[in-house]
Order: sequence, then structure tokens, then C-alpha cells
Amino acid sequence: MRGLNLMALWRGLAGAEGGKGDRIVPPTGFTAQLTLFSAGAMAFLAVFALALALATGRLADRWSQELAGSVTVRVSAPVAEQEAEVQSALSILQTTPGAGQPRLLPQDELAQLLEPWFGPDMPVDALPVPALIDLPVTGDDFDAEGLRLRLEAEAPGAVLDDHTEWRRPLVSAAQRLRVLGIVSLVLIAAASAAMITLAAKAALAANLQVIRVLRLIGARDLTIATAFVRRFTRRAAVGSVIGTLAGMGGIALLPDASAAGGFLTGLGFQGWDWLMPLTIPLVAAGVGFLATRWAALKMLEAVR
Amino acid sequence: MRGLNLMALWRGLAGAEGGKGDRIVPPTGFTAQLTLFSAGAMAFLAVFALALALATGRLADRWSQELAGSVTVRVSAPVAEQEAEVQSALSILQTTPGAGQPRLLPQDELAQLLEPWFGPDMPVDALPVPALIDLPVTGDDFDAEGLRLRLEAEAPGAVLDDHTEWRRPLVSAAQRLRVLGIVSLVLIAAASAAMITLAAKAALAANLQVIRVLRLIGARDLTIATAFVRRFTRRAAVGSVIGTLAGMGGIALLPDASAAGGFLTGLGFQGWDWLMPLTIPLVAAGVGFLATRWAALKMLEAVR
Amino acid sequence: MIEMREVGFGYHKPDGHRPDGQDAEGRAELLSGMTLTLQPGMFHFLTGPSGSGKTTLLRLCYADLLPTAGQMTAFGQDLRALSRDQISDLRRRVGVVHQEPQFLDHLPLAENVALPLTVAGEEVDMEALRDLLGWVGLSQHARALPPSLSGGERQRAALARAVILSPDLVLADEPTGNLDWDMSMRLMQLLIELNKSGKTVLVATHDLNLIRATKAQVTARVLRISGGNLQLAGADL
Amino acid sequence: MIEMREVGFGYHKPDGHRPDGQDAEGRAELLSGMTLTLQPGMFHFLTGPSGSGKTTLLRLCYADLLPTAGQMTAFGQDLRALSRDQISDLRRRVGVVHQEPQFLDHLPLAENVALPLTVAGEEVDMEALRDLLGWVGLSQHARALPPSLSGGERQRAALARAVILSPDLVLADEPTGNLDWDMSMRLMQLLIELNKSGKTVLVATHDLNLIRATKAQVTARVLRISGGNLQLAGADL
Ligand SMILES: Nc1ncnc2c1ncn2[C@@H]1O[C@H](COP(=O)(O)OP(=O)(O)OP(=O)(O)O)[C@@H](O)[C@H]1O
Ligand SMILES: Nc1ncnc2c1ncn2[C@@H]1O[C@H](COP(=O)(O)OP(=O)(O)OP(=O)(O)O)[C@@H](O)[C@H]1O
Ligand SMILES: [Mg+2]
Ligand SMILES: [Mg+2]
Repeated sequence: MRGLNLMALWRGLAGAEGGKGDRIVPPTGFTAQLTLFSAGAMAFLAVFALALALATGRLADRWSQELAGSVTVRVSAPVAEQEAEVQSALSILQTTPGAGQPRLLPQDELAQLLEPWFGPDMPVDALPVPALIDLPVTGDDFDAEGLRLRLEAEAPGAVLDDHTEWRRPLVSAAQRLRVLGIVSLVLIAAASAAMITLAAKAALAANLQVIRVLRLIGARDLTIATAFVRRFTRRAAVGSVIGTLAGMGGIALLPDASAAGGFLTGLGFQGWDWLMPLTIPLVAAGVGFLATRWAALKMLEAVR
Repeated sequence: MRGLNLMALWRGLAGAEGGKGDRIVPPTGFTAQLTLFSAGAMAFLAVFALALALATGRLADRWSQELAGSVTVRVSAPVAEQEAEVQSALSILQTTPGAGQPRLLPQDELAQLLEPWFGPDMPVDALPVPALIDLPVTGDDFDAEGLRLRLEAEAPGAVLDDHTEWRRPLVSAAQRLRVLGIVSLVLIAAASAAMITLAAKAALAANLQVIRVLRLIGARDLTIATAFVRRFTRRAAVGSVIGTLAGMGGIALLPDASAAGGFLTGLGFQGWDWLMPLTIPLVAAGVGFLATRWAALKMLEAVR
Repeated sequence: MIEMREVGFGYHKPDGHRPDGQDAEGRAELLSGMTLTLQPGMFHFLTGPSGSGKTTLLRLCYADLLPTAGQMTAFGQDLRALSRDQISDLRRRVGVVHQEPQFLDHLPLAENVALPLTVAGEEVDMEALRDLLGWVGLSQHARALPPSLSGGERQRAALARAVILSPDLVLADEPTGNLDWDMSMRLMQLLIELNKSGKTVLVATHDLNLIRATKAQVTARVLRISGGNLQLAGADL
Repeated sequence: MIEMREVGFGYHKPDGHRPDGQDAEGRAELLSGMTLTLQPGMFHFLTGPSGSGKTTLLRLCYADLLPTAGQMTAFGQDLRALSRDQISDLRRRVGVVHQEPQFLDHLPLAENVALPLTVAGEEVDMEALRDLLGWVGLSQHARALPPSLSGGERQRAALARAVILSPDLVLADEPTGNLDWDMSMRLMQLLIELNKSGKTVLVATHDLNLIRATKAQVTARVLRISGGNLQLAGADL
């Protein structure tokens, strides 16, 4: 029952009839189904590629933001030299490009940091506790590796602790994925355009007799081309609307990524993003229109 | 010059002629190019989807492995109670499912751990240093959250420090991406099959007159079907070989991810993986063969 | 109506297939030095052996082919200067019955016959359409699709389609090739009526009996192509 | 050779197009109660008005259509029991000239004429092929593609293709519809020669002159379809 209805729906769409003028174009055929299907399948894939590009874009942004937090410099030296080491470290940090004003953590903040290790009763003053300097990262030109080397050379007791450094490869991975998504999108768009063009050409070639007959009885180029173009644009549009909706449905059905924590912000569309895939049918219809128009006029040229 | 040569190559492939028997099938046409192009484009996309699935698979495996290392339990209590707390924590850990034998770190290992903070001269004995227990994770059924709650209830001074826990969402993200890659692969395969089938049908429909003429002069079904099937299988195979090679070339040209560190192990194929995309043309040729055979026999049925 | 002065024509022969008498550009001159005027209101026959160029001459007349030499005008317009839309307009004034008529196979016969009206954007007069189908003996087949028609039925449908716009000139290429004598005469009757109402008619045929029978009813000029040249056949045929 | 006993046939008329006299299954009985034996070595003509079912009768003979009533055998085999491969075999023994012959438009004429040999897997005797093309007057066009042939040339090519396997039975549907008298007689001569060498021939035509001229040279039975029935026409014609 269901299969039958789906088949009927498909036939109805593949062979949908428009106004009176369109009757001159044969209603259906495999090339028509092919146009509809290509448009649909490519739109479906395009939705996924778009979602990938958007999600990885978000991911890269977010991870970059977290990266851009702050780094900590730990100065541990014999008590006598500590003060001098801290001063030289601070002067190095002040001249570091891409970093803000360094801040030496006071004793009570230090005690708070160590509390989970030693409990609240710890005698911080009595211990050779290192000094900690917090350095906010403000610019893209902050070079952690360069700073580390400089510290090693000029303030040997100072160690750079870049606790978000491990995320840097993740950001580059996310950016890589975003590029992949965009490249796929471009490839899919190009393949769709080529496929719709070829399908339109194939359909027109299959209808060469129709075009000949129409020309011979005095039909104008515009009349003929319009009938075909309308038919094919509709097919490309309908196919890609179906494909896009199916793709968006698929994306919506994907399990929500928020359960997996904040690292991957889900593949879904968020907020206004949901409007972006809706441009796909517009593009497909535009491609269908241009491709058919071009193919029809070219085919008509060959028929006097 | 180059454009011309490429066009000639394309025409040559799209219209390539086989043996003598194949001459009964008209050499070319847009449906032929369509078959070739669909096969090529889909193979190209399939290579990328395959690479994505493989890379994310590797990623998930690797991150899972790192996850499966060990966790640390830190017991900090007033000195008098510490020994008792450690014992009760150890007994809890011993009965934890999915975990190996817990091991209490001796003083010197502790001192080593604290060295970067306090320097080598630190009087570990004199301090209320917490006891550290290392617990190797051995099974999938290890439940960090459950263990944390049990410790809280039965050994309040013991804190579970799961230092790889933050990677868990990454693993699930990678697994999600792998599923996405596999789903794309399946979708692309299905879309390709449908497209090749439709293209074959369209080409056969365009050649209905040829089939009629051949039947009328006494050609057997097998003779006719074979000529078409050979032609189309070759087209699907050639198209997908080109698409696959182009896709593999594209992957090989992608910047190597190793520069970006160990987290994302690059999108490229590694080692024997390079052989996997080579199955794509086989699948495409198989689909082309079955689709054309089926379409040809079906079309022949309609012609007496 | 149609004027040809020293018109020549040859098909391009592709890839090495070169019969004798081919010119430098790779054309075999099929027709040459043809001078002919189709006078308004006259009935013309065109005969000649198979392959002599009858169909080719007709195709020149409805601008399906362009002469490769000489001057040719239709309704006073130089055929070589026509734009594509002007060609369409010309074809609405010239009704053509092709030797192997083609139709839109997905439309029923009646719609096919009315097609010239449809594409010209004119109203279809159902009454007239029914009369016309009756005259060519296809009333029974009005809703049949073209592929289910017999050879003769297709030729009759093609004639009906050619005259539905009541064109100034009717060109018919072997319109009775697949018809028995009675039906042939019936169709010729239709053409004769049209001619009497002032239309020009040109019928290509190899059937001398048909020409004789028609000449009994109407003054007809008989043209004969042979060897690429046009002659006016005498009263003897 | 071909035996029909009380054979009836009607085309399925689709979607509401129902002429009178249609049976319960939605078929109009075009032919009914046809009894006919094509005797080996005989020359037959088939006439009848346009649309009477001549082409339909021929299509029944080469198993392109199946009778809807009665018994029909070809070479002793029940046509309804034939498998698809047996139909192919039958068609290699029956040469057919269709009313609107179709070719493989991408192959030159000579290859098209030799096609029955090619698909039967037999060697092409180039000498015989050239002779045959010469006889039907197409030597000049051996390398031309079918769409560039004139109407009459197509019919001649179809006849050449029909006889190249020297079939036991030749069915020709209006083979001279587009041919002038001389060429028509030339083709009939070919068929007469074949008939004299023992082959059975059936020619559907509406050209009574052709039948008369042929009867002057060979004994021929003339069958006439009208109103769905078959009559043997008398010597008077
Ligand atoms: N499109 C074409 N390309 C090349 N040659 C052609 C083409 N059409 C016709 N010819 C050749 O031109 C010659 C004249 O053809 P045409 O159709 O005008 O003959 P015709 O007088 O109408 O013959 P018939 O009585 O057989 O219909 C023929 O030899 C034919 O092979
Ligand atoms: N495929 C078909 N489907 C339905 N009706 C058909 C089909 N083919 C032929 N007919 C109808 O059957 C009748 C007989 O057709 P047929 O072609 O046998 O006539 P014919 O005697 O060969 O005529 P002609 O001399 O015009 O060629 C016609 O009225 C035609 O419309
Ligand atoms: Mg002609
Ligand atoms: Mg017939």
C-alpha cells in the first residue's frame, strides 16, 4: 500500500503537468525522473555538507575562543632568588606580543589553588611554594613556544604552563573539517549543475522529434524553449525541495550532540542556520533554469 | 589547446567503441555522458566520504585507547585518619568493576610528582601530602561517575581524579563523525545506484528504436542486451575510475595533518587504506552492470 | 508566391562519402540552375524519379534548407535573409505534408491536427476541426494517439494538419503514397477545393494516374525534375 | 508456411477511446474469422482500403502481434507458443519490408542492409551485398547514413535488407508507395525472381496497376481485406 502511494507520488511529480502550453512537451520519461532524482539526491547531500561546514565552523570558533584565554607562568626558585626571578619573568611577559598585563597571584589565591591537595590548614608561608603569574592572551600573534624559549634563557626558574595548548590541534582539525565541508559543498554544487545540465540535454535530445515537428508547423523558438524550460525548472526545484527537506529532516533526527558535552556542538543547524539550506532549492532551480534554457536554445539552433 | 584535448578525451571516453557487436548500439549521446559523469562524480564524493569514515574511525579508536589508561584517587585527610581512609578507599577500588589492581604510590613517587611545584628539596614527610592511588582501567564497564559517588559515601577523604575524562566527548564526537561518514557513504552509494539505473534506463529509452529494429530483423534478446550492458558497464567503470582517481588525488593533495599534532590523524588514507577506494569502481561497475541488465531486459519485454 | 532564380542546392556529404560531381566545398550539386515561379492560385505537380530531389525542392520552399546558389524568395522575402521567427511566420502561411509525417506522439490525433493553431496562439474552432477530420476520414480516430494509426491514416492526418491554418500555399510530398485510389481522389478533391478558393498547391507525386485524374478537374502545371534540372512536362505527361 | 484458421485480432484501445463494435475486454475486433494459407512458392497480393488491417495482418505473420482468437501457425509452429528466441529464429526466415522502414541511424546503409547477417552471426558476402545494392539502385549510397536517404531510397534499402538472408517468406508492406513506376517494376522483378526460386511472397499494396503488371509475369493470388474479412479477389480486379 505505502510503496504504491510513494510510487504514485513520484510519478505525479516526475510527470506533473503545467498549463496548456506545456502539453507540447511529452509528460514524462526516464530523463524527467533522472532530473528530479539528481536534483533531489544532490540537494540532500548538499544539506549534509552545509551542516558539516556550519558545525565545524562553530566548533573552530568556539575552540579558538577557549584557546585565547590565559596562560600561567610558574616561578619556582630558592627563596632567596625567587623575588628576582619573578621580576625578570614579569618584565619578559610585559614585552610579550599578543599578551595583556601579567598579574602575580597573591598568597591567598595560591592557598586556594593548593587547597584540594593539602587541605585548608596548609602553611603556605612556610613552604617553598612557587609564585604564579597569570598572563591573559589577547592577540593572535601570541607565540607560546617563543615565550617558553625566552623564559628558559632569561628566567630559568620560570616555567610556562599553557593549559589549553593541547586544544590547538583540535582547532586546526575543526578548521580542516570546515574546509572539507565547504569543498564538498562546492563539489556537490558543481556536480549537481553538471548533472542537471546533462539530464536536461538528454531530455531535450530525447525530444528532438517534438522540437522538429513544432518548428515545422511554425512554432517560435521562444514558445518551444519556454515550455521545456518551465518543465525542467519545476523538476529541478521540486526535486531539490524534496531532497532538502529530507536532508533537513535527517539532520533534525540526528541525536543531539549536547549530551556529548561541549566539545562538539552537534551537527544540527542552530537558530537562523535552519534558513540556509532553504537556499539550496533556489540554487537548484536557478541551475535548472539556466541549464535548460541554454540546452534548449542550443538544440533549437540545430533545427531550422 | 588544453581545453580541446580534455574535450576530445571526454568524447572519446563517452563514446568509446568496443568490439564489432557493440556497433549496433549508437556510439554516444548525452545519456552516455550522463552515465559517465554521474559515475565519476559519485565515485569522487564516495572517496571523500570513505576517507572521512576511515579518519574518524582511526581518531575514535585512538582517543578511546588514551581514555582507557588509568585514573587517580587522591586521599587527603587529617594525618591520624589517613591510613584508615586509604584502606577503605583501596577496598572500594578493589571491588570496582572494569578496573585493575589499585596501587598506592610510595613516598618517592609522590615527591617526584610534586617536584615541579616545590623543587627537589621538599620535605614530603613533614607535609600533609595526600596519598595517591593509581587505578588502571581495564574494561568498558568502568563507571567513573558511580565510583565517584561510592567514594564520596564510604571514604569522604578520597577524590577521584579522572584526568582523561575531558576526552570522552571527543571520542563520542569522533564516533559521531564516523557514523556520518558511513551514512554518507551509504547515501552516496544508493544515490549513485539510482542515478546510474536511471541514466541507463534513459539511454535505453532513447535507443528504443534501435532495439525495435534489431528485434524485427531477428536479433536475440541476449545479443541486444549484451551490447548495451557491455557499453554501460564500461561507462560506469570508466567514469568511476576517473572519479576515484581524482578523489584520491584530491585526498593526497590535502595538507598532512601530522603537523597539527596527534589529535586528528589527518584525513588521508594510510597504508593499506589506499586500496579501499579502489573497490569503488568495482561497485560502480557492478551497479552499472546490474542496472543496465535489468533495464535492458525490462525494455526488451515491451518489444516483441 | 515562391520565386526561384538559378537556384542550386547540394547536401554536405560527410566523411569520405563522395559521389561524383562534387564541388570544391564537398557538396554534390543535387539541384542546379532551377528557375521556377509558383504562381498564386495555381495547381502544380512535381514528378521525377526516386532520389531526384523532389523532397529537397519542397524543403527549400519552406526554408528547411537554404539554396547554395541563386536567388530564392517566398512571399517577396529573400529566404536567406529570414530570421528564425520570420521562418516561423513563413511556415504558418505554408502548409506542408511531409513524405513520412511526424507527430507529437503523446497527443491525440485531434490535438495534433489542431497543433498549428495552438502554437500560433489561435482559438481552435471545434466545429471546423471535426469537419476536417471527417473529410479525411479520421473522425473515428480523433482520440487515437499517432503511433496507433495506419500508414494511410498518418498521411491523411498530416494533410489535415497542413491545411488547418488555411495557408496561402500547400506543399504535399507524396500525400497519397499509402492510399488506395478512392481515398487518394478524396484527398485530391480537398486540395482542388482549396485551390479553387485561391490557394496555391504543389503536390510531389510519382503517380501519373493521379495527375491525369486531377487535370481533368483543374488546370495544373506539371514540373519534372531529372538530372538536377526542372522541366515543364507537356500535355502528354 | 503460414496457416490462419478463424483468426481474429483487435488492438487494445486505451483510456476511453472506444469505437463501436468493441468487445468486453475493451478490444475493437479489427480482423475476425480470417482463414488463410500462404502456400510455399506462391506470390500473394494483399489489398484493401487504408486502415482495413493490411499492416496488422502482416504483423501477425511475423509474430509482432498475437491473434486474439483462432489458430495460427508459421512453419508448422503455433505462433502463440513461441519463446522469444524462437520468434527471433522465425524472423530470420521471414524477410519484412515495413511500410515506414526504420534503420539504425548511426550505421551506413550497407551495414544496415547487412544487419540481419550480422546479428545472426553470419559472414557478410561483400560481393553479394554489392550486387544487391546495385539491383535496388543504391550503389551510390552504400556509405550514406539512413536519415540522409530519400523516401524511395529508404524503401529500396528496406527491401534489400529483407531479402539478404534469402528468407523462405518475404512480406512487403507497400514497398512501392514512394517509388515511380520504373523503379517499382524493378523491385517487383526482384520479388518475382525470388518467387521463381521457390520463395513465398506476400505484397500489401493499394496499387492495382502494379498487381496487373505483376500478374502478367507470374501467377499471383490477390487477397482483399474489407470490413475485417478476407476475400479472394477474382481475375477481374
Ligand atoms: N539530409 C541529407 N543529406 C545528404 N543527402 C541527402 C539528404 N537528404 C536527401 N539526400 C539525398 O539527396 C537525393 C535527393 O533526395 P530527395 O529526398 O530530395 O529525393 P526525392 O526526389 O524526394 O526521392 P523520393 O521520391 O525517393 O522521395 C537523394 O539521393 C538522397 O540520398
Ligand atoms: N498499435 C495500434 N493500436 C491501436 N490501433 C491501431 C494500432 N495500429 C493500427 N491500429 C488501427 O488499426 C487499423 C488498421 O491498421 P493497419 O495499419 O493494419 O491498416 P492498413 O490496412 O495497413 O492501412 P494503410 O493502408 O493505411 O497502411 C487502423 O484503423 C489503425 O488506426
Ligand atoms: Mg521524397
Ligand atoms: Mg499499412
